[in-house]
Amino acid sequence: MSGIVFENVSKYYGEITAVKGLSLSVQEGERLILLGPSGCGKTTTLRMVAGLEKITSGILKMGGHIMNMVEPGARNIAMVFQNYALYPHMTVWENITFGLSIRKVPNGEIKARAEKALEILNLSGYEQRKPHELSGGQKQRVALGRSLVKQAPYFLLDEPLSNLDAQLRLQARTELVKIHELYRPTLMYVTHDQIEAMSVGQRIAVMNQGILQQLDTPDIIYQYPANTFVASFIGAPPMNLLQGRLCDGNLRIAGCDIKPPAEWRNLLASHSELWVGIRPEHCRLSDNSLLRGRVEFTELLGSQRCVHVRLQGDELVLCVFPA
Amino acid sequence: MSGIVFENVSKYYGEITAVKGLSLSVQEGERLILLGPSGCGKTTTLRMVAGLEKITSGILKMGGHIMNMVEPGARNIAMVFQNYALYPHMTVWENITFGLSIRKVPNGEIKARAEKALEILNLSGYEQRKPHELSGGQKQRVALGRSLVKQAPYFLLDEPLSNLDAQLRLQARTELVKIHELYRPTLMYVTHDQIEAMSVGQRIAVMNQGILQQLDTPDIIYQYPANTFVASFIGAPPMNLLQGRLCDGNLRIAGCDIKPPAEWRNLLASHSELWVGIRPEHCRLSDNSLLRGRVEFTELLGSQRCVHVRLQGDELVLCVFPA
Amino acid sequence: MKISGIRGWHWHVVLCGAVLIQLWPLLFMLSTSFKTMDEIFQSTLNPIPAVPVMNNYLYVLKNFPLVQYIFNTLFIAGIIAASKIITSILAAFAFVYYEFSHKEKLFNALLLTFFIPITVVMLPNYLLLSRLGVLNTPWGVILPQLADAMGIFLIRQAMRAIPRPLIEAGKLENAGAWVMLTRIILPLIKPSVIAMGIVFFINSWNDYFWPLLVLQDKSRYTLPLALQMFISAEGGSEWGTAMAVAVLTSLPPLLLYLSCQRFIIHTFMQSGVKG
Amino acid sequence: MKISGIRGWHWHVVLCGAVLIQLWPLLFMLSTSFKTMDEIFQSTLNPIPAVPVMNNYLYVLKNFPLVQYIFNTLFIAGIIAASKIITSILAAFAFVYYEFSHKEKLFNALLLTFFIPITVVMLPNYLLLSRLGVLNTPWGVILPQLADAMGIFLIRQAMRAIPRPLIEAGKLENAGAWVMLTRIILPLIKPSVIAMGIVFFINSWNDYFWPLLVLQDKSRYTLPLALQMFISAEGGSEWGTAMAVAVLTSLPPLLLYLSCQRFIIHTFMQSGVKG
Repeated sequence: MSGIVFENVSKYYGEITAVKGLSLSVQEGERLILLGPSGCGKTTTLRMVAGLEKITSGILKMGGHIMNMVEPGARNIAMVFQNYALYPHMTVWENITFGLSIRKVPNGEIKARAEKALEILNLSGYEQRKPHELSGGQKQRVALGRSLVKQAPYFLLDEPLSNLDAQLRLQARTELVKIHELYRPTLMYVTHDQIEAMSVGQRIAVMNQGILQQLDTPDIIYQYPANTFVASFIGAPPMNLLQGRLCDGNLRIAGCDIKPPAEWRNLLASHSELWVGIRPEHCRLSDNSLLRGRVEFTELLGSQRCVHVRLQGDELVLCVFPA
Repeated sequence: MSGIVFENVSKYYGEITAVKGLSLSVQEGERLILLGPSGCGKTTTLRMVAGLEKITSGILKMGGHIMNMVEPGARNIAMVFQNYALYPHMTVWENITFGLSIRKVPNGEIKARAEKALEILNLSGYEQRKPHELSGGQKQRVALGRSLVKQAPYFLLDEPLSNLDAQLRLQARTELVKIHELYRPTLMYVTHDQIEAMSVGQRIAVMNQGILQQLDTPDIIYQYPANTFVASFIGAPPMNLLQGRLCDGNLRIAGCDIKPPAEWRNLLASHSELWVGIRPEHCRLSDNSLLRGRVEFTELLGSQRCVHVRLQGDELVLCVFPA
Repeated sequence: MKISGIRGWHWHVVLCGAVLIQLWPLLFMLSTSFKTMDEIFQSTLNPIPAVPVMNNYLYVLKNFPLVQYIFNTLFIAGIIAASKIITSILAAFAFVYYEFSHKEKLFNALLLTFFIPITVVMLPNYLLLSRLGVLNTPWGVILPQLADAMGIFLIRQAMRAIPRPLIEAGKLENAGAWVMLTRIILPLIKPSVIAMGIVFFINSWNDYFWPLLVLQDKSRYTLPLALQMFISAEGGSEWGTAMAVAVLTSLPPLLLYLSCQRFIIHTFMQSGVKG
Repeated sequence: MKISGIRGWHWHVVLCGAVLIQLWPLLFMLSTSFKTMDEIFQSTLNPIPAVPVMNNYLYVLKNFPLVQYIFNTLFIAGIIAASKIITSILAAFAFVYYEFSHKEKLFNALLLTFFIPITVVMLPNYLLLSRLGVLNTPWGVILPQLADAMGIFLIRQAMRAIPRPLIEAGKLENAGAWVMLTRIILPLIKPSVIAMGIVFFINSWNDYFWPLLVLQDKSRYTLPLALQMFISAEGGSEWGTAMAVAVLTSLPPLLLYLSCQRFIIHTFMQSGVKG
């Protein structure tokens, strides 16, 4: 009963299109990631759910009710902002209990919920600190705590980890999933980081230029990207995209003719030119390979070595795992 | 003749130590990366080379001369700032030629150098644009161009790619290396991104809390980290660090006894407790393994699957490559 | 962020000179108030009295109802400062957080009032006050100064500088206007509000022109008026005494400013630095 | 960033009222200048003249050396505005980019001068000008106003808001102080400088108090003085004419403000918004 449904939702700022014809449904209790480059409309989408942006056209339903005109305060949403949005003049305790206190939740209840949240988040003992006395990771946890105590059925997060450094981000990612499992609110999570998306999300909605590109599990999105945008946005180093052309039943890629596998037959029947996508880790160097090229340079990136190969008219990156 | 040498250089801001006892030499024509978390002193180190920060104690030599008291303008340095520091009121052309024009380089020479730089950087045709009319990647290239035309023997870069999105950053990384190869200035490059460091750097200086932790090639730093900080900072997911204790000639890790390899004998002779570091990609799941634990959860991160295993009193992350 | 280290002392000399010129009236006032009448006429511009005398101050304290004037000034300046702060907060709140038609035009009209000459404002306001029958009372001074366009502008700027998510987080908690204003916005802009209150108070305390028009009865004079009266009554010859009154008049605002200086400067800095 | 949509119209009414009260003197001035003398006395506070008449304006243009006064005012306001801008830029440049001892103290002393009452400044400056023999000349009005603490403060704030790397990039090119100021800093703060110049000009144009003290000769009067003279000379009865002069006096600064409004407001905004 607490799913979120977008029906052909668009958002314009004057002439500028932020989100265009978005149809999407988030299941109750699911973790859905909105992933895309900056300016792709993912944050606008989240803010429309929160009621912080007016919807230009289309319908937004939450728990089966149309919410387009409902005030943010009446939507029963908990939200974590990118810069945490902690009140600098309030202590950790006041920050966490502020929402409950103005909603007139009984004092005993407030105390119980806040103490539990502080315990879960490992913040006990920090109740009287002001935000400027906290580290980045602690601020992030306070912001999480403020949302937790609300026990709202909807949980929105806008790049919640982008201000943490690499090590802390890894840790916070896992923590976040654990916390979601505790209450199982319907969770929407905005990020531009594909690793974060794959790690946290049960499903990922990839957006670009205001348009939904693909919505599926991390697995499927990585294995079967719906278009070249998704293919090159997900994965680092990105998928190699080589131009292929059908010649006498063979597929010509970078000057080499390859016999296409049987399952491509339908595809090849209707297209004579197409993009062939190959993940760097699915290539191997060998003396008698199908594609021929010259190794330009290699770079060692920790566990993998990237080899840059110049083919005829194209470049191919492949990853080798020395281990 | 254009190496950079730090001899026991320290920098204090009042009570705060930014850099402590740094001794480091950068070879002529080398690409050296300063890598570390935010606040580790890497940017301060770069700014001391530029003369933008006064050195509290120690000696800085450039090309064999002591530079401690030399004004920034007299050091013959080209620098790319983190936010590019393009002049918003000047066109691309004016930005690129500004430094040369106030140094009274002849007009013909200015024109030749600027045109060459614009060509190399693929900016021809953008001469009359103002910075606000450029994309992020173009701004970054203009900043690079401004430094290129100077043909300075020292080239400093302060997180030059941090404002680009993931795809562009990959591309800019390769471009940057190519450009360095053209002139081979002595290059110092500050970043907090370990992948960037390994990809661009010929050597990497890892810093933490103002102290140099390790200085070596990317390869050695990844394979043989000098201490636990370097071990856990480099590599994603980070190296597993497990506490080991010597028991009856065996090494006890997470409740399991392992016979140590012969080459550890010297080490084990002098230490009875130690950290054992294992890279996630060097672990394998098997039924009759040396360590025993329970798989808690797995996450698919594109080309690799991370498996989180709970051992007795420890956690182990291992990476499996499904390909 | 020094540009160059060596030539700094040039600037030092120039700036010290500039500041001294700006402060010259203050020095003159102070030194004259400690001079005998003879010395004032012999060495008017010499900043250091040969033998400092307290005569002028003693004379003033004996012959001058200082307490009465302080009370008059305090009453007027206090009410004006408090009222300007309250109206500025409410108007700024409406301008920043509510949508209504012609908002921009209304605001621009408000800014326009900065640039109306006082000579233009004088007459209509005087007429209105005379109709209301409050001439020659403190209320005549106070009434036209209950709101202040500059105050509205500056408080509005302070409110606009509050990061949006802090306001939005409040909206998600269904906080009403009153909770928003008192529990989120005002605590965040408190330093600006206090600094502005002090500035309003000092300006009202020092105000000369408008009280001069409105107040006729000497017992109702504010300090700057009393000072002026003093100078003209004695035919301009009693400078020493006049300057003693001037020192006593300037003392409260200067002390207030000096004691809150760090605070006021900090607030002004903040409001002026972007990024 | 609306807080709540429904109750907005409340604020609308309140703010419209507030703005109208602020603008009332302007309306009064305008309407009175088009009224006959009879009507002025019958319905003083009625904002709309029954039958608008041009008599007052015709009378003023015939009997009043308007061009002379405009020239006097323009001369004084122009020199003061230009000089304040130049001194503000130079002083701010020194305060921001040079290191020297007691810099903070000097700057604080400068800010102190905001709060010295004009009654205190009046007498010492008057004396000094009299010694210099420039009383009753435009230079007497101009000399004490060649620099402005507020100008220094605001230009300093604008300079401080320039991102450090832009300055540092210049230092790495070995740019000297003059190149730095003219080719990097001034282009970056140009909008602030122009807006401030306009404000200085309008304020000098409207200034009443100081020219009144210095200028005795009617042929040297500035417009606000001429206006005042007009009102008192005719015994206060010729309000219609007086208001016609007032309209003519206010016109240039108001037109200047209105034509550059977007620009001035933009600059003030910028300087006031942090983050």
